Amino acid sequence: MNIGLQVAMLAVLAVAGYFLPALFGGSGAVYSAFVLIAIFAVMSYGLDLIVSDLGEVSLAHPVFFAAGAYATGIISVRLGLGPIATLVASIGVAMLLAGVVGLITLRLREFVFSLVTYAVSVVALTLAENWAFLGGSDGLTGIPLFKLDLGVASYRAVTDKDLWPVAYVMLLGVLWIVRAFRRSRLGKAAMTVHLNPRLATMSGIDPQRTRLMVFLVSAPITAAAGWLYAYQRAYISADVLSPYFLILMLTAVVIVGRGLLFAPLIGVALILAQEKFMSFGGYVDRIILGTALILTLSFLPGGLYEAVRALIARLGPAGAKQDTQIEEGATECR
Amino acid sequence: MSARVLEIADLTVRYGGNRVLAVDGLSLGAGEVVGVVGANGAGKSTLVNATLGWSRGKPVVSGRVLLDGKDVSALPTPRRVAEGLLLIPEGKLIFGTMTVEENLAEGATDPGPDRRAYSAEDVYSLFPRLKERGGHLGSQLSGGERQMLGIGRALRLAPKALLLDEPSIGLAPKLVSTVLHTVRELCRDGLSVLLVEQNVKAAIAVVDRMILLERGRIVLEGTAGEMRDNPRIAEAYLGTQQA
Amino acid sequence: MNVGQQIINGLVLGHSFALVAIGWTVLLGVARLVNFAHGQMYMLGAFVTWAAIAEFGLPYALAIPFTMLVGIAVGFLMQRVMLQLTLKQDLVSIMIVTLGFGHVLHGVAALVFGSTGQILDTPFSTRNVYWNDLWFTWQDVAIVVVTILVFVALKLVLDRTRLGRLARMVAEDPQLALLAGIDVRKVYFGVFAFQGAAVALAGAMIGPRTPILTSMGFDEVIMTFVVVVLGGIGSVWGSYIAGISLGLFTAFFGALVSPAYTTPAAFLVLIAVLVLRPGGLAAKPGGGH
Amino acid sequence: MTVVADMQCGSVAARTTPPILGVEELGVRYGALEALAGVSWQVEPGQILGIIGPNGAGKSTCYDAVTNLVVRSGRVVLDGEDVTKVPAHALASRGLRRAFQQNAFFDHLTVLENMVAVLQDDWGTSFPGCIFRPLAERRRAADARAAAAAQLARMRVEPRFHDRYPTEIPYGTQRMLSIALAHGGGAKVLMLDEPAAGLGGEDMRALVELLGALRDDGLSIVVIEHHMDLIMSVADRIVVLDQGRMLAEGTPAEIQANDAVLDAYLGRSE
Amino acid sequence: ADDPVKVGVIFPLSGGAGPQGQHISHAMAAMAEMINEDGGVLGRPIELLIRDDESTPAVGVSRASELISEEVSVIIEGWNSPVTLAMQPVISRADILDITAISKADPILSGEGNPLAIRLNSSNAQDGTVIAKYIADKGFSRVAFLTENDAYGQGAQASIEGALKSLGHNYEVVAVEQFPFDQADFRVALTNVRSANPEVTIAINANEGLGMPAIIRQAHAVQLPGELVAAVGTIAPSVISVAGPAANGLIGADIYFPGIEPFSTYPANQRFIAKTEEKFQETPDKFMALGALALQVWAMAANEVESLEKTPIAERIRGGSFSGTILGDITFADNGQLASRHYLFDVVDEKIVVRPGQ
Ligand SMILES: Nc1ncnc2c1ncn2[C@@H]1O[C@H](COP(=O)(O)OP(=O)(O)OP(=O)(O)O)[C@@H](O)[C@H]1O
Ligand SMILES: Nc1ncnc2c1ncn2[C@@H]1O[C@H](COP(=O)(O)OP(=O)(O)OP(=O)(O)O)[C@@H](O)[C@H]1O
Ligand SMILES: [Mg+2]
Ligand SMILES: [Mg+2]
Repeated sequence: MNIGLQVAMLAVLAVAGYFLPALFGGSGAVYSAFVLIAIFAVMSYGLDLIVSDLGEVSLAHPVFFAAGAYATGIISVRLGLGPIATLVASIGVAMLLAGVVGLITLRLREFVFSLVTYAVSVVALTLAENWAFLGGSDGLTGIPLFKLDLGVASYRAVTDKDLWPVAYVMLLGVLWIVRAFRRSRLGKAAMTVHLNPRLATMSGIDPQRTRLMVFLVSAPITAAAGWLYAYQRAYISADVLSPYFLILMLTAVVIVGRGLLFAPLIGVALILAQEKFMSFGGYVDRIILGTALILTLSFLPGGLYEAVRALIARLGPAGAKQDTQIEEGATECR
Repeated sequence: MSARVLEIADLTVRYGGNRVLAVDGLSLGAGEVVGVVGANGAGKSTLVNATLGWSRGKPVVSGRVLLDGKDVSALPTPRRVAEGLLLIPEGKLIFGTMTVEENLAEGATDPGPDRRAYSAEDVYSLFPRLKERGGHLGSQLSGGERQMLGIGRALRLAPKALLLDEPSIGLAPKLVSTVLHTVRELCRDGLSVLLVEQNVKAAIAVVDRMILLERGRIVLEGTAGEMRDNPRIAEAYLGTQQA
Repeated sequence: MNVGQQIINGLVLGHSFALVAIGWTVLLGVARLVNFAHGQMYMLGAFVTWAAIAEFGLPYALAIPFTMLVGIAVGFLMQRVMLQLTLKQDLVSIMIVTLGFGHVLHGVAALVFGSTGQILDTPFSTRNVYWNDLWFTWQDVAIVVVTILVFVALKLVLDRTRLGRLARMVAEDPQLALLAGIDVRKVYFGVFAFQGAAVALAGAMIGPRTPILTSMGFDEVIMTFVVVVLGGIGSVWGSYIAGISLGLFTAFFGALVSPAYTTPAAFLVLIAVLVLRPGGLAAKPGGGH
Repeated sequence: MTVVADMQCGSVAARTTPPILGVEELGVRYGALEALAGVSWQVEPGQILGIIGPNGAGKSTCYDAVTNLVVRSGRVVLDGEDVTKVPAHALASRGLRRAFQQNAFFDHLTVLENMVAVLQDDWGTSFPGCIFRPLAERRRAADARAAAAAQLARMRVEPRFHDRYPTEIPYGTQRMLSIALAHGGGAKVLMLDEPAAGLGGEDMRALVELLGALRDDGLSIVVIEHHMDLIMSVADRIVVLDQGRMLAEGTPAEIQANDAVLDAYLGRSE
Repeated sequence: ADDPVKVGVIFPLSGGAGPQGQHISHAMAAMAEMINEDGGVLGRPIELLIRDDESTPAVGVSRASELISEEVSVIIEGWNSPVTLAMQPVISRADILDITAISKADPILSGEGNPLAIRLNSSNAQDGTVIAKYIADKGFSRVAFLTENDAYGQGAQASIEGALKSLGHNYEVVAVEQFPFDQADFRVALTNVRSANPEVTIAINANEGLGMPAIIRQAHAVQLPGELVAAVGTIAPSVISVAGPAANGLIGADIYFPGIEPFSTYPANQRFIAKTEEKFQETPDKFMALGALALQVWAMAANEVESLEKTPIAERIRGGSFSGTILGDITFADNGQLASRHYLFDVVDEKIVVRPGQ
């Protein structure tokens, strides 16, 4: 396929995506679901870079999400600044925090890395709940509406329907950034450091610097989600640091398949669809989410994506042969 | 010839869609050393791994393996090991996070009268170098020290048949012959050895019989003497090395 | 400040931390596995003991082994599901899967046991000992004694028998362990079963100190992290020492500063230690025991 | 022949062509073990230096010391520049590259992707570049693949293996891939650690050819090897290590005649 | 025949506060039945749509948007303050009436999230007075606080101390121990309190399932000197049933008791209790009563202004009075806060006994 055609198809897809909520009926609930999907997907993409590319499980990402949300809340409430300023501030604060977390965890790997990032989350949670500057346990109220003044025109988002274009543009932007990251020198370096640090070092890659840089790219993405979330909810409290968001992110990142561009987006969409439209109450939802996580990771190493592909392949004659071998192979290591 | 300790029949191995091994029959008598030679990728490692039902990849294996006349092909790897079928694999063959002593600590639980279980002291007297480094971690050993430790580890488990995958890799020239002659010595006690070697020149000096694998099939088989005289072997495997 | 009483508080807390952590220490140090559902398994231990006593009328002495059996069963089940991941040593997936297990266990426990607080009273927990201005319960004594017994027994087993060595061989390279004649699955099941039994025992012993809720487990697993890492990953004695130290730290930090900030303070200590010594405090070079 | 123990520092300076890589008085300790002490050698442009010695002599440790992967004493000079303090990752761009004794790959990338990954310095696009100039990036990525394929072909990794994973290809090819990855986009000095280990027949001949070809391109190579036929036929000079110290240095012929080397390493039976 | 009027209800139905949330929804169902028996609202029956906020603001907000798209006429919500604060702007922007039943945080009435806020549970400021008065009356001068370390706990302590000062009572705070919401082991804190030898210890802990019963039991076990007084509204019957005999001697205060004068004399309350007991075999507690009261007040106001519109109903309630509710005759302040009257009680034989003559 030539480039022109590909670009055209991408453009059509991007435009079509914008009208998806309308296609689903366009009610307020549908728009708020789509806005949330976009926000949480963006939040998850930040973590995706760490999990899929750097090969570590960061449990500190709720902190970056919260950093974006709190920065937005505080600056818009106390200084009365608009969305552009708050976005810049969110990204700045997140990068600062990411720098600190990145430096602390520079030499840590695997489970110790996860543990320390988790510690960062717990410390942040306590801080958010107790520091009056951040609103304490009551949180920050009175976050103003999303209002963009562009000189000639101004854009004011009252409902989630009004917020959708913003959320959608942010989502597209982040998708583009993630794709670019994976194709860039930095993305490749992250992957090599993950797969074989010694060889990477001798190929001229500084593993510690790479890890730090990936953190610095990842955190602002998650923080941008926090930025829009603050406007969408008009209220921010320490609950953005709760395990709910952490599990949501992690599940979204791994459930469809690691390292696939659209996987976190689809993951978030699946989870929110279940929660919003097929909820069985808090406990059963918990069991469903947990079980989905367990089963996909344990039995579908490639995520749902691989499973669906294998299923499609099984239906076609060519794929059937390949599949039996995978199964026989799996019984091998006894 | 003495009783057959190990028999392999109709062994085939596939990776993905490719058949990488198809051995119709191969047997090993008591106290016999059989060499397996062949180019890189001929399937030598695949042959010995499949005999143990073991692999680091995901192959599909079929065929029969008989140990002392008993069919072990349905047994999982650890059970075959317990029966006295041992493999020292190519590459990583010792535990890096454990000391030399710990690597040698695990012995056969109940080998029975017909199998000799080597004690750690026996191993140290075979390889004095290991004794010097007894308290060091496996990961701190040099390549050659690892080979010695790997062989020692296998001996502790009282093998009936020992499958050795390229033991001379990474060994200093002086040690290659030491190791191979040690293997030869071991057979005095009735141990049977299947020795995979690239270093044909060194191997041919210690084997009773030798087979040549090409693209997963046995294409030549004969006593050490026959093979040495075979022009095909001389040209492909002894030629350059004798230069 | 009543220093004597705070030392008692700290020692009892410390032994509790150590007892909760011991399963993890073995899991991580010996088999290089992690289990983020540890806290929920602790919760389950407390509730199963409670149910055994309150619902089935078992005496406490029988409720404990019953609980441990349930713990073993849960550990076994988890390991069964994750077997492919453990054989592949896919630590990233294992972390996430066990997080999922914690989620599921919490949901199931809440459905089965309800979400109201319960009191797990035992023959020991209701008997107080007052001595001058010092106070403790017989349950506290039992916790200390059981913890010491478990640690000593474990140390003996790991040092004197081949079990510890087998597990470490499997942990390093399951495939190579197969060639050493080790039934790798059995070892993995065994380690997980031990972890399940140990944490269930912890639930049965420590649960009686406070009301129990199905939503608990979070704090326990946090403290477990700290103990395991400070103790030098996988070191049995290290965990014991780290547990006691953390208990005393908790008591004195609570007494002198504020109980409100104990957890973050413990974590800050942990972060500081890790940044200075990435291997933890007790770890010798090469991770010796 | 020079017996190293008698060798003066002055003799280093006396050489005519300046060495491309020289190490002076390298020392490494692992706890109580003195793994390396007082090791000095140098390679001249377009030469192959062999390092041999018994197992555990400290050959691989010597590489780790040169590439700053262990704490060590001594000096390393690369192309006239003192690189003793340069961190390991910065050596590649200065032209010093190495392979490892065990095969080292990025396991979950295909062979071609492995090669592309180590060519990023020359062919990669920066992150902003990827965001703002996607078309340019696409062209460069295509060029990178072509360059990687060419480089692999040069290193005798056939195109039919390019889309396989490294663990799936034949062992001999894996060794070649290791060398290709170590060499990357180019180097002044390439350090190989037992490249012939496990190779035989055809593959061995291919390796000899490759080493020759690389040298003819002006590359300096340091090779650790236990394969005497190989090392004696390709090396210009040979250094012998034993128990962390230099036992001898000289031309292959000199080494083969050296009594100390025969005793410690080669054995006298053959 | 008419379409029912939809009423949205959002409380935690799972998690630590789940049981209480479920009880509240039961009480509201009983109240809805009472209202429907009396002819409903504007002649239409009411129908409750009950949702679980899982004590999580994010979930609460989703549930609120769900109910908004179901076109409910009013949303009655609020157990946790952060959940209420998170839902307020969402409900307010959708122009739907929002009544908060329990959540205590002060910003709920600030007008930032909802300019027409209404809240039934007593505020911290109201609660402080009754405890302060008790301390002053008893002449206690050595006072210790065990305070939950969040806005609620600190607010409650501040209001008690404020009230003590305005009463001119001379006292000394001998110990203040703060702890996180989910703490269950108070031995370290209680050791400190005991060493300080207080005449009265005030426990401020809204964690009814865990923290409060734990404090009661552990205070009993360490033989804490002096009296133990619980902050207003923290001693539900469920707390006592978990704490067991250790609760005897505890002193508390609250704004509603089902079977005690004057509540037992209100006909609406009698009917409400009978209905709840008949339908759910549960005797209403304060929380249940407040939930039902919210529904009752809304129905009264809507019927009076003959509209389901947000603004007229809210304006009727804020600053207005109602008679014949399950809490008798009640009045709302202009900011939407229900004026409440507190009653001191003791725990005797694991039962709440209200002090006579208040
Ligand atoms: N994991 C795997 N996946 C796919 N193919 C494999 C895998 N392992 C080995 N093969 C293929 O099987 C064939 C035989 O490999 P094997 O390792 O047995 O050869 P060998 O004779 O031992 O070679 P060497 O001398 O290099 O060790 C090779 O063509 C190789 O590419
Ligand atoms: N990390 C380490 N800690 C302690 N000792 C080590 C470490 N690495 C290597 N050693 C020891 O240092 C000595 C030199 O090892 P090295 O790997 O350099 O040997 P080598 O010459 O490369 O041997 P081979 O030819 O067998 O590969 C050996 O005795 C080895 O056990
Ligand atoms: Mg092989
Ligand atoms: Mg070496």
